[in-house]
Amino acid sequence: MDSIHIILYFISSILFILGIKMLSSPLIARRGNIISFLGMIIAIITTLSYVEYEISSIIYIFSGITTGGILGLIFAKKVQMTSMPQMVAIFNGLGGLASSLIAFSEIIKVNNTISFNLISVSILMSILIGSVTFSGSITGFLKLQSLITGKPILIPLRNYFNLLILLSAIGLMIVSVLYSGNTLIFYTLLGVCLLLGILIVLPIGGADMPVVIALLNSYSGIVAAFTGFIFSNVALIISGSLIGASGLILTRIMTKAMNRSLVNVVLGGFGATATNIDSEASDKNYKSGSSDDIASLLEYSENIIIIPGYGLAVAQAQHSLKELLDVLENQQKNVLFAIHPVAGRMPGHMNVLLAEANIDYELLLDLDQVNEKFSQTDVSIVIGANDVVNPAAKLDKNSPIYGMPILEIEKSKSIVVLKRSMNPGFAGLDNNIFYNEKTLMLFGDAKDSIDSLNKSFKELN
Amino acid sequence: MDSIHIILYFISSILFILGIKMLSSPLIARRGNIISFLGMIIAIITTLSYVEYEISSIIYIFSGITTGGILGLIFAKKVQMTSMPQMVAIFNGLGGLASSLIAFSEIIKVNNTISFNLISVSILMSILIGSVTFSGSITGFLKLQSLITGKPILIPLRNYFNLLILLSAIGLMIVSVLYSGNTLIFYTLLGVCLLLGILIVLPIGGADMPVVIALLNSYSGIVAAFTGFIFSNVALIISGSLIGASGLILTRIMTKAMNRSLVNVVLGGFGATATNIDSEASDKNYKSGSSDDIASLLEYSENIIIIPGYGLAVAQAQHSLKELLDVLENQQKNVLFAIHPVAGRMPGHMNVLLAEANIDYELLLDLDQVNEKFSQTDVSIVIGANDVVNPAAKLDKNSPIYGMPILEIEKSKSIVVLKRSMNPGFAGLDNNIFYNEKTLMLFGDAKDSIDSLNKSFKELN
Amino acid sequence: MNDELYLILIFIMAMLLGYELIKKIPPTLHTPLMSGTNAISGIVIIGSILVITSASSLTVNILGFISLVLSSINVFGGFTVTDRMLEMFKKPKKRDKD
Amino acid sequence: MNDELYLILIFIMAMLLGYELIKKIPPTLHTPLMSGTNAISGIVIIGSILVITSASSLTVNILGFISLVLSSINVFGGFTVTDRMLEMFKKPKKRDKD
Ligand SMILES: NC(=O)c1ccc[n+]([C@@H]2O[C@H](COP(=O)([O-])OP(=O)(O)OC[C@H]3O[C@@H](n4cnc5c(N)ncnc54)[C@H](OP(=O)(O)O)[C@@H]3O)[C@@H](O)[C@H]2O)c1
Ligand SMILES: NC(=O)c1ccc[n+]([C@@H]2O[C@H](COP(=O)([O-])OP(=O)(O)OC[C@H]3O[C@@H](n4cnc5c(N)ncnc54)[C@H](OP(=O)(O)O)[C@@H]3O)[C@@H](O)[C@H]2O)c1
Repeated sequence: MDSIHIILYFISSILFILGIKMLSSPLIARRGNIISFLGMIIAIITTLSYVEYEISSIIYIFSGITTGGILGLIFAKKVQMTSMPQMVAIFNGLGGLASSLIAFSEIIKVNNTISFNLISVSILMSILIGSVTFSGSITGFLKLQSLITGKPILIPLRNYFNLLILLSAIGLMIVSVLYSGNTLIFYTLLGVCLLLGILIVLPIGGADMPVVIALLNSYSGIVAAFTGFIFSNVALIISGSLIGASGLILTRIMTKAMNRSLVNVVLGGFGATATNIDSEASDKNYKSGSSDDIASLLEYSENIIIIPGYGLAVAQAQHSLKELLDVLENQQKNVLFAIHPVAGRMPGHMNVLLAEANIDYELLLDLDQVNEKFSQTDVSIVIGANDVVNPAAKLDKNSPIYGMPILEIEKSKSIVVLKRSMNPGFAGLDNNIFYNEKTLMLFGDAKDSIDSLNKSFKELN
Repeated sequence: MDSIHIILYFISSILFILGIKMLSSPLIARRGNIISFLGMIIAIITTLSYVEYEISSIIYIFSGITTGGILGLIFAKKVQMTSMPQMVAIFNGLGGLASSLIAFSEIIKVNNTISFNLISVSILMSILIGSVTFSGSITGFLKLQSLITGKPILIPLRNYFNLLILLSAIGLMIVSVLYSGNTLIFYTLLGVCLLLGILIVLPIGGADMPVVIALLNSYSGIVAAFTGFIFSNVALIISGSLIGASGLILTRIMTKAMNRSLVNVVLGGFGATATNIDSEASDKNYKSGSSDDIASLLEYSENIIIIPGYGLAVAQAQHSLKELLDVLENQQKNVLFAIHPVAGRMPGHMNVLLAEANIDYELLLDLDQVNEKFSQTDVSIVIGANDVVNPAAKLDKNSPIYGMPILEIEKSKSIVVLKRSMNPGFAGLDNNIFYNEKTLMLFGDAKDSIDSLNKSFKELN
Repeated sequence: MNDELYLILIFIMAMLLGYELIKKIPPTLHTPLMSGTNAISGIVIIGSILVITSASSLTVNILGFISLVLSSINVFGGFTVTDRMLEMFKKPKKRDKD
Repeated sequence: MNDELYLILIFIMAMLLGYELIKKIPPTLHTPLMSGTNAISGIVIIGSILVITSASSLTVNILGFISLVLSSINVFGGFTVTDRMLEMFKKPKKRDKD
């Protein structure tokens, strides 16, 4: 690696920085992504330009990139927008595994002899963080995809146990430096770290999963930076730290929006005990309406705010919703969307969904902007959302979501809720707003409900 | 210099970064300044901890810091807030000279033998930029202090001449590398660069001086970074680049607020030709009032916006203004301040001035916030401002300030202008707003006018 | 000589810069941010190539190959899916606003 | 080995970081920003000390001394005057706002 290669790597890092910076506005974000991609291409070409080839390595490289590239493209074209959380989880996992394999190869190359210096420490850290990221992400993926239960899986004394495993991993790392040259230690280390990743994620409930995924995203960046230290490569170091920072900030935004601490999330168990719904729930009364009732209510309303939630994503109802929007706007009604920072299962989940349906992002208001508007609102339509409009977050000190800022729909003149049942949302909590006398429930899958609403509305006009 | 010293230098850089970051809010800005100072102390102590001393160097260092420190403190305590532009100019100059002397010493130390590498290039660039910064800043200071005329001093063909000098400086730098070992070349280079600094600043009019000073501020940072390359010192490199970025951004903010380009400013001559005021000016009518007239106007007004300008600073009328504010607020009137980004002679000049008089910065609105308020304003009081309220910037395509955004006071119900005469402001332009039928002029020094206004107002109540 | 130390400093500077940049990204774009950084994390592809081209044994070659495939999935999948997402944000249709 | 190059990279990273940080500083504080950066530019005091302690001749000693005095003025004058200015911004008195 000559100076010119370092400079080229730096240029590619600058392109990553620029690409991320351009994500600050939806108008230029797409170009930003292309710029980042350009940075990646430059980094790859730079690498290919100074390494020495044998014929076999050319084959490995060519076939590896082709295989991975094709798999990636297929994946990218097929994945549903609603499955973004799962996709991010998998990609994190792949990145983590790749880094940890690279570190492993480096160890084999130096015949397992490592000592206390930056490269060795980076190798060990890559193995640790890389494999935790891998097994943790895969566990998270399985939970999100409901291949294993989304509920927290609680092993007694799990936190002490995890701590013990972490300490033994660190112990193994120290041993590997002291008794350098022993392969077995590294395999043990790898195994212990993989176990740790699984055990860390298992007790975390589904609602907290996105936080964990953002955290693992951050890890996948940090491990890339460590890989950078192994090869003294600025492109890896800089882009790794950018990803690390990004994941950390997203984690913080989410925990803040949920009024939880990161420690509280990581210690796990959230939502495991909260499922015992208030027993009086069934005694309380709620009103349920037909789509005709709601259509005529909307007919006489001027200002409408729609609150989308996770159910919208599950039902894939965004296109029907766009139709409803068009119908309402044709009637000269003011329709806005209230986007809670943790609505759905990923930061910005709702935004992507609505953008997919071609709904103008200027109609999307965030928490601060929208909460002062509810008092002038005629109807708030809640579509597949629950926790983000649960007043318990403000009123009930014992509620697990107490302190989380919510969308204050109870200020609006009437409320319509589209969901399938009286079942709770992700936090597993009953929601008093459903029993409010202003509230009308419309039961059914969100897509079906919106479609019939559209039909009723058209029949009215 | 060991690793530990590099780390300490880096810590001091991080403290500078933190200190600058804390300038983002007035509430923590002062603590930020102290943190930067701490960074400086760490950098100094770190340096003292690893250099080797002779008895003589201890004396030099001790007496040098003491002398400079005492001079600096005296200066800092004595300087008037209104003289900030001059002070910044001088400090820039000192920094530039110090860097260029350091570079010069390094040349002497290596017996004038330099070659084409980072250190030599940095030495040469330090001499170039350092001495241009020095002589340019001093020239700027003399102009601001009116020790030489503030008007542009226009030498014919000056731009070609300056280019020639710059080219010969670069030529000398190349020669110094080729025929290394010749002292004379460096003295010539120094002389040429000093001359260049003077000639660059002379043709620049007083109104553009703050832009030039911000630019020289940026230079003083860049030269510090070059000094850093000479000594491979991260503290110098990082803090130098922070200062460089800061100066550049301030320059851009100012040129943008004046709707000029940096090139246009640097080429100079602005304001030299614009002084031939519209000859019809004297034919136009204006109304002038007494302080009693204005006091009774204010008596019946509800919403008042005050527009401070350079004249407020000259007259040192900020404390009287605060008194006026108190009097008006006691009468339950809504008083706000409209701060134009280039009011006064420095970015943020008015803010510092009003803060000095203890006026709450929450009352200070900037251009965007305030322009929509004027239509609901009863009286706009312009105090020693002129260009920032000149409608020619919007209407007259031939005006040199055309395109500069202004405070749109003509939308308010009435206008009061406090200044000493019908003389133009810094851009040397007549201002039609003074002849508007809504406008009442109150002639006199701003402080005297405000004081008599206060008196009249008190007599009314 | 001080190479490693300077690389660590670059790492820290990049963290700080990343922090400032990402704080400014609006919530609207947080999902694309996540998948975009995912794609960038495919930069370990460089490491995979370096492993393969300096491989001393078949094991190393295979490890390198696997990590190359994984990181290529990240790169090509990540950028494509992010592009797909961002395309949706591209042009909000013009509307008469109040 | 690549020391100098890495220092240049650090320089560029610091520029970018500085840009992001300073863009966010409100106009209210632009004058303190100028005098504050003035004070920080006194960091060349390090260079002056290095010149003096490695001085080979009286000329160098004198040059170093002068630059030491100048940069000390910057440091002590700059921070003090900035502090004086910022003190004024410290506590806006509480007022009942609409
Ligand atoms: N966005 C993030 O970044 C993030 C991160 C971490 C945690 N979380 C958590 O995720 C939750 C998000 O709140 P949320 O209000 O969006 O969702 P929620 O509280 O989970 O509620 C979703 C509701 O949608 C309904 N639903 C499900 N499928 C539906 C379908 N096909 N049609 C109609 N309705 C359907 C469900 O009720 P039925 O079963 O009765 O239909 C459920 O009550 C919060 O607890 C938040 O803390 C989010
Ligand atoms: N702030 C910056 O960063 C900056 C940077 C670059 C350029 N500038 C330039 O500076 C100008 C600033 O505009 P501005 O409106 O604040 O100032 P201005 O246009 O220069 O007008 C100041 C007015 O104050 C009056 N004045 C002077 N001394 C006075 C006293 N003792 N009492 C009462 N009035 C007095 C003068 O009129 P009389 O002589 O009749 O009293 C003059 O018309 C703009 O042209 C701007 O482009 C500013």
